[in-house]
Amino acid sequence: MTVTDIFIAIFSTLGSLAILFAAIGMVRMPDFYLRLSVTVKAGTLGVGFLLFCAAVIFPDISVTTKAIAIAFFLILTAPVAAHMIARTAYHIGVPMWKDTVIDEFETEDERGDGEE
Amino acid sequence: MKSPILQSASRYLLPILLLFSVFLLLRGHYYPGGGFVGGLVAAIAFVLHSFAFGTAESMKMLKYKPSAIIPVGLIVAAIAMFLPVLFGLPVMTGLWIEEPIPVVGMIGSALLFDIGVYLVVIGVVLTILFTISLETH
Amino acid sequence: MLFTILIGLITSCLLIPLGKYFRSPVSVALALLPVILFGYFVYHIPQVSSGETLYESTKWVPSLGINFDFRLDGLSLLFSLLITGIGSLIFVYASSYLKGHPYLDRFYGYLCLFMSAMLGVVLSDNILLLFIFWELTSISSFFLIGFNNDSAVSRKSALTALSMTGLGGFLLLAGMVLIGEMAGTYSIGELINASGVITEHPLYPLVLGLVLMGAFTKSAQFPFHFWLPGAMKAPTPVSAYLHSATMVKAGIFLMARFTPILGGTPLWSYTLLIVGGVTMLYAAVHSLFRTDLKGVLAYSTIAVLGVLTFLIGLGTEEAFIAAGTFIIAHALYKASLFLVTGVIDYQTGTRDITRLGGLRKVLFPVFVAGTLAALSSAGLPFSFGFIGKDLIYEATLTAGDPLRILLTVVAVIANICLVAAGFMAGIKPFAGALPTQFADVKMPSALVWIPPLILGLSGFALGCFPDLAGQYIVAPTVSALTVEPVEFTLKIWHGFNTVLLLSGITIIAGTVVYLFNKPAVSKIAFVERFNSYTPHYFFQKSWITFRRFSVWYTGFMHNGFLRSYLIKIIIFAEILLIYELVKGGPIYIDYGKLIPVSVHEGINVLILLGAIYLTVTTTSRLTAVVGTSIIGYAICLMFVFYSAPDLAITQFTIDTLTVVLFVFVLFNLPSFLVVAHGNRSIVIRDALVAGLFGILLSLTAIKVLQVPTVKDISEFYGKFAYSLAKGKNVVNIVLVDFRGFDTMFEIVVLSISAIGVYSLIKLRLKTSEKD
Amino acid sequence: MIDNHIVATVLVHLFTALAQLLLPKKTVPQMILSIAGCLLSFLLALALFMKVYSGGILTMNAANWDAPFGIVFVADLFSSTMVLLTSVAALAVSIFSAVGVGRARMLFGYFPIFHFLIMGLNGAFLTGDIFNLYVWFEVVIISSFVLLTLGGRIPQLEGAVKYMAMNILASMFFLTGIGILYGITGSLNMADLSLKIAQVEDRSVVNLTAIFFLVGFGIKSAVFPLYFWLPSSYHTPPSAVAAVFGGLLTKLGLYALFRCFTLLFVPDDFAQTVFIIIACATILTGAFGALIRTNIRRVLSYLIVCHIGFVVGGLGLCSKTALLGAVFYLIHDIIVKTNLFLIAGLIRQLRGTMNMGKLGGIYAEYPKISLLIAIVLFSLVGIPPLSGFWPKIYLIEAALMSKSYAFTASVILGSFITLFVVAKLWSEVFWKDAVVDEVIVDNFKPLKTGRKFLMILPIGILASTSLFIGLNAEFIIQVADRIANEMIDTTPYTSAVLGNK
Amino acid sequence: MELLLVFLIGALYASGVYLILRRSMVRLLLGIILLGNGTNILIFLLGTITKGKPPVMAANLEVFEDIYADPIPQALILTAIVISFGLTSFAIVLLKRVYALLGTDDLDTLNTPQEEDI
Amino acid sequence: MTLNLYFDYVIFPLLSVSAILIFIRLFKGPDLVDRVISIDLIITTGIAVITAISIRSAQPVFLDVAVILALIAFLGTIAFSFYLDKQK
Amino acid sequence: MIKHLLMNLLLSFIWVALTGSLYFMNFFFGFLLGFSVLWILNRSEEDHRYFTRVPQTIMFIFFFVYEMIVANLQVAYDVITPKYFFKPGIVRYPLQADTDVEISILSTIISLTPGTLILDISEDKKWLYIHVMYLGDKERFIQRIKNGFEKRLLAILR
Ligand code: NA
Ligand code: NA
Repeated sequence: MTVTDIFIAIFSTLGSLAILFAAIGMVRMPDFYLRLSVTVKAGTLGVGFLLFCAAVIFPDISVTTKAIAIAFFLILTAPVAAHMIARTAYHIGVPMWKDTVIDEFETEDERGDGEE
Repeated sequence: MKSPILQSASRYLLPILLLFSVFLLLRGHYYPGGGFVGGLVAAIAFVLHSFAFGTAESMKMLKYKPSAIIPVGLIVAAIAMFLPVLFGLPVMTGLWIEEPIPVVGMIGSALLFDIGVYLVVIGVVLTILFTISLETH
Repeated sequence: MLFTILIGLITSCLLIPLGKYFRSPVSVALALLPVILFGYFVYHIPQVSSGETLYESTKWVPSLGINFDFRLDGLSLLFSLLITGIGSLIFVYASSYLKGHPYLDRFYGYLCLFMSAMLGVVLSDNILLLFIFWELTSISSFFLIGFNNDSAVSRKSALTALSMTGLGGFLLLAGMVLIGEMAGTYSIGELINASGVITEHPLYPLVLGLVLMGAFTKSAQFPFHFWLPGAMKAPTPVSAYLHSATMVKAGIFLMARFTPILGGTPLWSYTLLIVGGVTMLYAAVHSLFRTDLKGVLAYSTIAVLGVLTFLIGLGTEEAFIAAGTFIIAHALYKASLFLVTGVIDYQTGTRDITRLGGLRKVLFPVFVAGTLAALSSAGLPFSFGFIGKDLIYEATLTAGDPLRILLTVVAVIANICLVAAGFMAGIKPFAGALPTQFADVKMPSALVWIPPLILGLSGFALGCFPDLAGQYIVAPTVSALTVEPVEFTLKIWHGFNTVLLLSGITIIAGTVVYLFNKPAVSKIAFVERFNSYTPHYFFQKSWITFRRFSVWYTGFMHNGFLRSYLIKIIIFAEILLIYELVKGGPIYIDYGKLIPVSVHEGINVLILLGAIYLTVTTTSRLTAVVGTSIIGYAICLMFVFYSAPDLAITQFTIDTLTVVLFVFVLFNLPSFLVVAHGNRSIVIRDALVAGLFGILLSLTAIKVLQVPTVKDISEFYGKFAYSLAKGKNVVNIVLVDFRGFDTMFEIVVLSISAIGVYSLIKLRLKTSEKD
Repeated sequence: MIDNHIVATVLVHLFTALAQLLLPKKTVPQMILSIAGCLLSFLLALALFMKVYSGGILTMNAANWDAPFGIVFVADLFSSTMVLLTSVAALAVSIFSAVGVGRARMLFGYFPIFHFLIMGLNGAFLTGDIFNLYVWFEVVIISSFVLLTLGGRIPQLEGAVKYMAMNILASMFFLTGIGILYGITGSLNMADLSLKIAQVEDRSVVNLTAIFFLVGFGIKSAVFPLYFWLPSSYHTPPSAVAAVFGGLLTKLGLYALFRCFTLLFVPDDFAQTVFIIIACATILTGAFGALIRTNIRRVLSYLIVCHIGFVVGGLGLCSKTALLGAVFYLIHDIIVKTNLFLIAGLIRQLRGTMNMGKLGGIYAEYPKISLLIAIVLFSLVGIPPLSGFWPKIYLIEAALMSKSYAFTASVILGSFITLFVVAKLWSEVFWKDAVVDEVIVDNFKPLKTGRKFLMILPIGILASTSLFIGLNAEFIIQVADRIANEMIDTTPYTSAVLGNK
Repeated sequence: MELLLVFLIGALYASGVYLILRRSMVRLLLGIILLGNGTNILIFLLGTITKGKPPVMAANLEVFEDIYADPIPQALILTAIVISFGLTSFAIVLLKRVYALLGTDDLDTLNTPQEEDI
Repeated sequence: MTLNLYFDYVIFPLLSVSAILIFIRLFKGPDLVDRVISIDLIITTGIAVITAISIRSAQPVFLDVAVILALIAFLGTIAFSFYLDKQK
Repeated sequence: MIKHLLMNLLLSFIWVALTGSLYFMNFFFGFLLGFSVLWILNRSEEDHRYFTRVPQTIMFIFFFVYEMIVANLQVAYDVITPKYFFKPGIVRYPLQADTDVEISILSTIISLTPGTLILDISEDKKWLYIHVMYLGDKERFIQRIKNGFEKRLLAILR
């Protein structure tokens, strides 16, 4: 194994682990919002690591730009999606974990100037 | 369900997706992509826009009815198909300009055909989705 | 000869545009057509009677051996003369009888068509050509019987007649095709030579059955006779023409035509004898129980048809002579009786025998015609009927059969009834006192009473000079049947012998029966008690049962439930697949050729299976959509595993769009698939059927995997993708170049579906908008 | 040989449809374009037919790739005959549509879709590539979905759901068959497949493949027990549409069935038995259904099913005579069935209903139209010498020759029921007096003479075609005979496509 | 791997068939989609599968040097996917219209009695 | 140990296990939104797998697939949230 | 500022052309080289924004990655240990950013950082509703965002 290989092995492992954590979080987290919170980031991070490996292993600028593009697109879209689904979940009343400490959104809603 | 975050996201995603779709279209002959996928991605760009701003808004932005794109695309593709007949060749035969052109590569009737496909796919997807969406919402 | 047929066809076609000029009494001019034809055939009598057969041929469909091949031998001539001769009188009669009828032109059109068809039947020298005209007679008679189409009974009779003769026709066709198959020809001349081949063929009974079915249905033999009385709903000229002289005789003609081909075997003889005998007895007795003049005539006609069948079945020369003579005699007197009946009906407004009487006082010429016909029908000396009857008895007596006594007795009984029936129809309405309501009955136009009078008179003319008919017409007819020249003379007087005795008995007994058998409504009631034992009833019942079965079957198969259709289709496919898989023997798998499984591929399949399970079992629409979308994404991943990036991209984008589509559509539907829970046993059944289908598909796939694959085409693509098609993504090259045509029309498919979606959603027809 | 003429009919319809798509709001130009396109395509089809009839099989390698590498179009006598018949039917329907289809439907793409449908049919008949055939099938299916639902009435949609489900299932079977076929031969070109399939050692795999084609095309041809979609849907669309469907759609299935089972798979004894059983059951099913229905179009739908049995039986008997008869029947049936559905439309125009119980009095009011219709009706029955008669001789002959008495009996019974049903239809619809307590909605009388003419003309065209077929049977027999020869000896086909490789 | 895919194909076909035999029109649609997927994978499998060798030439090559996956099944499936998208979208909209008109997606109710025929 | 083997025995199994775990969530729900975010994460994992395959098979072409996935995967999520929002 | 960016890119391309190798690292090196050259050349100009913002951006990215890794580790730890440590809540966060671009970038960043997730934004775009995993003290959380991401971001964008 060359140095690059070891480098790649490490980063790909990190990436995979990040995704594994996201997956575990997905299963283990007690409510929807917490699951969402975990997954978006860890998933993106994991993919980011793997993309970094790809960029390193292929000596080609097109691959590198592609890897950047993927990461960029993920960073661009994932939070938007998360925001949309979270908002909807909240609107349709997906319950929060019993230990939730504060919900300022709800009070906002009650004030009546929430959306719609 | 207007979300400012989605709206501003779609504002920069729309050009990116469109650009990307053209990219897919042009390089289809060499790499994965082509008219279909390109068209689908372009359509998705507008679908996203309609999610963010409402379909009526997207229609306004398009100016033309998406269904009007369909015959245009079909005609482009049909011309690409029919062109060789004028040269005494069987329909659909690939015609090529001798010299490759930078970025795109070889230019030929295949590309024209792919452009037709691209337009048709955009037209079709948008017609279907926008029609349903306008009727329902 | 072709022109004799064409001229009628052309006339009937011309009557469509020119009909309006023939709705007036001018229509009598159309009688010129049969008159000319009659003249044509008369002109040929000497030639034919000298033993010559005239042939004519025009190419039409040589591949099938069907050409306009015509022959004019004795048999054809006999029938041609009847068709055109009686036809002439009918044409004249009808122009007056149906005077002022708004559709007189149509009537003549059908009549011309019918006459041509009949001529075609009798002149054809090719059995398939004969069949063509045979069917045309059925169709044209359908229009004639149903001519009074505003009457429901009329329509029903026409339908029944067409059904019976039509069914017989199709069977006849099969029989003829089979004959052609056996003998290698459809030409009658050649078939007569090949007669032995056919009669000795193992399928001869089948052929015989098929052909005779055709003949029996057409000539109203028991048990298919019932359509004929019904067909009396037609205008009287039609009854006179079709049901006495021509169409029903087509069946007789057919049997005669086929005598030299199929005849001469015991099977042939016994079948005809039995059917003919039963028919004549059954119908003759039946005729006595009718009160409707036309009913009486119809049944007596059936009886006569039975007699003719019977005679042809006898198969002796004497029988043929009798048949030939009797055909002429019957045609003359029966047509006359029908026409007389028509006049009575027309002038008095009734055909009920119980109410009719004394009409000789007001309708004298008609009375003469009727009486002449009745006497001929009774077989009084100096009538042609007398000759006919004598010949019948002679034929039965000389049959040489052990059954000849029985046959003779049968003939006598039948004839007795026929005498009575003839009197009932021809004399009864004119005899006795004139009921007051008929006192002011007017004499009809001469055009109406002259034709029956001519017919009646010619019956007696021929009765006085029988050999005129015998030598010139009957003899050639008989030789057409026996295929050798025959010599005989028809004489009025044979001396005192058994035949004369039988004739005397017949006439006396018939007169007695006539005098004592008072037609009455009570008798009809009596007969009706046996209705449920009649063939007609049997056929009706069978038809009703058949219809019921059709209703049940159609409802069972096509019950309106999509899933029931789908499961039938699937089970059908499964049966075939199981058969082939079982027949194909055990399935081997070459494990060495398989690609090893990687973890991620295995897990991917596992997820796919899980997603399938989720999709199938969930009760929430949305979850089902989630499931399918996961399936799509997993498949996309699979495409990446197995080197198909283009597919992966397409699958993914399309899958995403499908989700969007579903989401757009589904949200105003209730979210739960409540209707999904059906009967548990149905669910199990469906699951078994579906599971079996999956297993069969898997087994098929395994079998196919064992077949070594050829890759020369894809290698060609790889080799020339860049050099010739100037690209490096071979899939895309295939799509836009090698197989660009697929793509071109695939986008057409997409476009159509978009237009469809658009119109489906936008187009709302108002109820007022018609197609 | 480069011969773009082969696809000319396809292209004409394509460009006609495209031109119409560019004029979405202009119905009159669409109409004119449609009739002109159909006329042109008819002339081209006629020319193609003549060319093939006199000069033998023609091929065209699309995109200039030699077979089997590209998609090849083949005009043999069978395909060019089918194209010609399609063109005749299309021309008639196109003219009829001008009056028979409402403006609302025209505004929503009736004409372009109609032309796409015809284009699809022509393409399907002409292609020599099995996957390309699939694409054409899909063009036809999707067009027929759209035409079926155009207008969106409830019965239409109900029919469409069933139609759609079963036709998609059929496509699934077909596509599965193609997949397997590619798996065992690595080819898609039908001529090439014909040679390669013959070389496959494991015959049971070939037979399995054949089953998928049998079921797939069987559904499309509406044979027993796969026919359900047809009587579920054909009574729902506008008559012009029903005419195309009735005349042509199932025939495409039959065409494909014949192509596949003569060129690719030669039926073994089992397959022949299956075909015969299917044929008999189909005839009976259709006959039973037609007997008990009272709506004209439902009756006609079942009659379609019934008569498909005749044709399939010809395939099952698989002798030359049988194939000849089947092909002749196919030729006859396309013209007559198209016409009958047009007639149903005309009747509806005359009376506002297609229910036999409510109809009546047409003969009294429109005697000449009625007689014209009578010709068509009796052609259907096969009253000699009209067109339906001739093929029956061959079919019965072939059935008797191969001792297939069940099929003979079915043909006779089927013909008889057809006769009965048609006679009853005539008596109920034309003879019977108009039903007293029914309000007659005669939409025909108020039409302008020109429009009346446009409605009658196509029926007349098709009726005269029927008459031509019947009276000039010798010519049709010659054609059918050569087609049957093509089916039995496929060497000319394969060598025309592959060049003598 | 092939056997696993064979199993998967069986499962897809079986579940597709099971779903089209249900009363719900949504399930009918899902069944059709599953059958379509099953067919696609079948074509893919029977056209032989190859790992990691897409039929795309590297930028510096003009012919393939290595083995590559068969492009034909891929092209066929691609066409099939797109076509079934067209059909599916039409079918979905049909479902929508039926639901709008009849208020149900129960296929068993799609039986307008014959008497209502025109 | 080569990089390929490392990928086969470590990276792919890790990602596969993740996919299974996410799928369990997808199966369990309980709400539709849980399923939706499971899909989202499965796609993200898919992108990771594609990247890994691209590295493992030395075929950068597969990254093109990943680009598309990254760019449009979120549309499904948005569609679902749109649906739920409208349905309410 | 755009002028400088373009110039810088041009210089990188020239470098790549000169060295003849379109390798990413090479391009990056060229970019750095070009940046320093430009910086040196333009020290006297008034508009220094470009030259301050590039390092700022880079610093910001590093800060973001750092935050992300730390938070990820925290969450990861929480995920794999049996007991839950988090105290989730939804916080109403007053926005300083006011343009669309600012808000989107900020919310993207907040969402991408583990432990926080944008739920919604108020109609008037003055408030963000943030779902927080570890909500010790609400005010402290708000301050952390305000002085952390938002401040740095606005510094770059404005
Ligand atoms: Na924990
Ligand atoms: Na965050």
